Amino acid sequence: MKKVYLDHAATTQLNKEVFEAMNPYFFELYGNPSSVHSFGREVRKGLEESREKVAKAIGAQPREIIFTSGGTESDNLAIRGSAMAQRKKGNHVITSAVEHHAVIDACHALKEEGFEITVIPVDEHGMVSVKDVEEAITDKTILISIMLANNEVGTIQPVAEIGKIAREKGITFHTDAVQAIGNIPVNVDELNCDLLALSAHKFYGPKGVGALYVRKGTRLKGCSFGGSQERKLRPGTENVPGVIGLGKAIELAVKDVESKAVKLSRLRDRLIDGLLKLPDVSLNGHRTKRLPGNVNISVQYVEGESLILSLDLKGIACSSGSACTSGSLDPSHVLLAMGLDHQAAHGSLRFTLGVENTEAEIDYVLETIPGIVERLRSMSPVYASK
Amino acid sequence: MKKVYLDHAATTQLNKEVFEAMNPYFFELYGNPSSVHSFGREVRKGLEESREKVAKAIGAQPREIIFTSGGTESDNLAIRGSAMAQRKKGNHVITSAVEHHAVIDACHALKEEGFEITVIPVDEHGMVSVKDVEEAITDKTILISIMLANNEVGTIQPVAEIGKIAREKGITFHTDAVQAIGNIPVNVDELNCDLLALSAHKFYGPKGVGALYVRKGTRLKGCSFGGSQERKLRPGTENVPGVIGLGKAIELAVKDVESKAVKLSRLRDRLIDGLLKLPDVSLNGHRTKRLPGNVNISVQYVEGESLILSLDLKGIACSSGSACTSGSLDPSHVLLAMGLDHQAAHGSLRFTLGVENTEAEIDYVLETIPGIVERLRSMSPVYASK
Amino acid sequence: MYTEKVMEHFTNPRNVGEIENADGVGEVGNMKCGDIMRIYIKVNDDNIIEDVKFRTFGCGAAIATSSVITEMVKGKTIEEALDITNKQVAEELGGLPENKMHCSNLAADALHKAIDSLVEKQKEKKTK
Amino acid sequence: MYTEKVMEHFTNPRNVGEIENADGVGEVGNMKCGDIMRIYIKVNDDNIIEDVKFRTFGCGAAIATSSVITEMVKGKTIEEALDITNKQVAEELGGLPENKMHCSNLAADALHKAIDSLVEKQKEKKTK
Ligand SMILES: Cc1ncc(COP(=O)(O)O)c(C=O)c1O
Ligand SMILES: Cc1ncc(COP(=O)(O)O)c(C=O)c1O
Repeated sequence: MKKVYLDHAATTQLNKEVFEAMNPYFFELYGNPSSVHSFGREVRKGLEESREKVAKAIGAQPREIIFTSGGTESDNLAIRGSAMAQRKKGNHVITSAVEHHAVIDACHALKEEGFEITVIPVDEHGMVSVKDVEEAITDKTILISIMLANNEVGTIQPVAEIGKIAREKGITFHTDAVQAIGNIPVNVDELNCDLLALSAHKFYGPKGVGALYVRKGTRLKGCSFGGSQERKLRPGTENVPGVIGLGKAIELAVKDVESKAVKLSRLRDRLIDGLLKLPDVSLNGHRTKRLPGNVNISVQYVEGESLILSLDLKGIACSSGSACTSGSLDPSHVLLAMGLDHQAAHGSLRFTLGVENTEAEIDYVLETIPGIVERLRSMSPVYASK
Repeated sequence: MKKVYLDHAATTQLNKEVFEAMNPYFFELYGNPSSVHSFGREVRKGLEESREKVAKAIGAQPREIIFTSGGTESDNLAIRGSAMAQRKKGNHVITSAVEHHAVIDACHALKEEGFEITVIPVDEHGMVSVKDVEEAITDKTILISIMLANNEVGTIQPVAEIGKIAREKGITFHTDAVQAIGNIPVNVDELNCDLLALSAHKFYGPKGVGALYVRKGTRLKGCSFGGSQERKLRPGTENVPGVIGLGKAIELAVKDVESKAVKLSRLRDRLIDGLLKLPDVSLNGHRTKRLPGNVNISVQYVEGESLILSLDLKGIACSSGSACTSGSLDPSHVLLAMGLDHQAAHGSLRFTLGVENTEAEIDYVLETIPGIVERLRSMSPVYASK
Repeated sequence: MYTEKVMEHFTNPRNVGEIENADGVGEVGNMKCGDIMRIYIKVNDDNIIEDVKFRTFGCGAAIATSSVITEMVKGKTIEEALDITNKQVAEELGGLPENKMHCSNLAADALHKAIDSLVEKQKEKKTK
Repeated sequence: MYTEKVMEHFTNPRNVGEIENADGVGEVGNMKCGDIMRIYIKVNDDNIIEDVKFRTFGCGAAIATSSVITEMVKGKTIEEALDITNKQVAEELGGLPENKMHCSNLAADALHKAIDSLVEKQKEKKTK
């Protein structure tokens, strides 16, 4: 059966070139980078070269890069680490209603330690208002965390402007760029951010490795304890092949990012235009300020998981914000924050495109989906009683 | 040049069979295990099979295994997670003076949250006394953490007895088995432990992945925040190839563990006997209750890093507890806790053997080391003024 | 995730639709949790279920449980049908994922509601 | 980790040993931190360093810095020698790892101490 992978926001296939870069670090270069002997020193060299690659890709200095086990850990370390380092200065944290759980749950966990969290709402396109953030700032605010691009609806936030305000007020600013790297240009200076999270498997790198950018001078307390790796901010024997893969993957990801974005946007718009021709289907997220590869629609009267399963039976891989796929009892907090009702949230479908997708694949989706929607609607009590 | 790797406690080479098991999960099986579609489901299946393998290897149930990014995270989660889950019950934690920093630093970090830590001393062989642990227990004690086998001197602790006492008193018992797996038999029921940490790269598995065993009913609070992976105790997209590698590696590691231990002990004793023939060289750790592959000596009048570098120039890879290699300003806390003076601690050398090492390699070390020791001693002001 | 039998019922659900002038109709679930199941039954004079149909808004498990229960109850008396539990429905499908046991496995509840409405109607008729 | 030059000096250290009846001896470090360096100097009548030797207990950096400083000072006046800093020693070796800059890079201090002891002795002689 034809297989069409349209779930690149969930994860991506490892790039062969990335794998080739990792390969020597499984067997020949297997030493522990902390070891003094040559086995260790050679590996340390590779690790530091990878750090340089990551730094270069986002306009940072190598010393500002901390390797982690992925986006979640990077976000957690950014939020908890910077809050704990500054607790004497203040106890107020600002974030948005559409953050990934790695951010929002980390913020809420701070409440137990006496922090106060302001959650900035979004408009119907999932967009945070700069003014709202500015007005939420108090003299106790120590941290603002607003994501660069949303993982569900692809909305790109006004991060540079928010960062500018944070900078002026001397507030640490974190942005979750997990979905942005490789899809749009990312530069820590242009974004005015102090902390930035990224995760390799979202841009054709390996799973289980990520990084946190920590601007020189940013106060951060480590959240884990052990050896002296990563300047004690992230102890533990390094995931060496993973780190090497991250370096190679980000190097490739930022290369020609603009032209890749043009290609992806074209495919995306083809898919969006086709889908919107279906009755009772609407687009979620911003029409233009969205990731080049993100398509998110709501299909009225049917539930997302059954849509996914049906598409899967036709070889098409995508995702949904329905409760049945969100890992919790509620549908996507992002869609609800945008004002969608429960039916629209449960009936959401997300297609996220990658560079290897073709027009033919998009057309296959557009041919396949109408029959599926019709069949499920014919079974739906909500549709029947319309 | 001949290369002899004798630093298996630092890390090991990936086993080819382990790599073969991981390989499909880089390219073909690249889905996110949380995804509903077939790309995700196939990967989920592999992940759960790996969980079964890890469980089986240590006599546990699959549901009792939490995948982590390595030994450090497993130890951190065990200690912080169990302390935080039980803080209403008590605030006293018992550990030993020879734990890995991932344990000891995690314990000390709890002090900030109002916990009290008792650090049990060790005898000259690095051994904890069961009686000392028992006597340290108060009605506020909620957690005891004693490692199974020491990473520096290889001393094997009386964990089963300590676990029995903890069980009787209803105290959670954690053991760091990072150095034990694959070297000695490990069974969670025989050890009477509630929590047990392990790390794949110590037994020919990949770096950057580990597991925490959590006995059914053990109270544990997650220390990171995000998605619903690993029953929310360890959120974040799973390091899938890593987890698959862990499963395969532990399966192989526990196979014939006794006969491998016999082989290693024989090599170990050959090395120990040869080294002790050198003047002013002494063995650190217990003579018999030690890991089959561990050799740790102190070479008087010379410093460890210069020994390592000199051996490295002859192709021999080993490690030391000297300050210059410990990542801190002090020499090994383990050696100091055993009562060694600073000179003996700085002059320590650790050789840790693996199954691929041969008698010829051991003999090469024994031929090589006397000249090196002599040369460095001839440069030493301490030796000269002897 | 799902057993083959779940997928088979999801792909080829039995007895989809409504029964006009059904003897009993039961609906459970709500849009908030994302599962709504409606079951229609028709019984003969011996209170044996002669026909049963369903409409479901929900995930694969919700659709499969709705489908399989219609197979399970056809030809059964309403007493026998009332004995069917959600757990049995899940077992009939070869099991369901843990997180689906609660919200998406309510077909037996919907069936019981349908039978309740039937009994209610029959009572009304009698008292008339 | 270490530059080639560090490794070269570590492997072939220059001027290892002691000078009997040295004009100055300086020792820095202690066993606690794991580095002890002792430097011996011999000067001629113009206070030019004619001979210099060292003994060091310590890591690669400690041995290399000791060795390289003996090369650097031979033939220099004690005034010139006093101008040499630990930083210059590190630079002469093409740099040292950050964590070695403090404990293991004390050869200049040892040298200065040796010169101090020489000056002390010379003063004593004069006052005699
Ligand atoms: C926006 C965003 N932040 C954080 C994460 C967490 O990354 P990871 O799953 O690599 O831990 C993800 C991906 O799941 C994401 O999309
Ligand atoms: C006893 C012990 N515990 C914990 C660890 C930490 O494991 P990892 O480096 O995989 O995080 C190690 C290894 O460094 C160890 O030897």
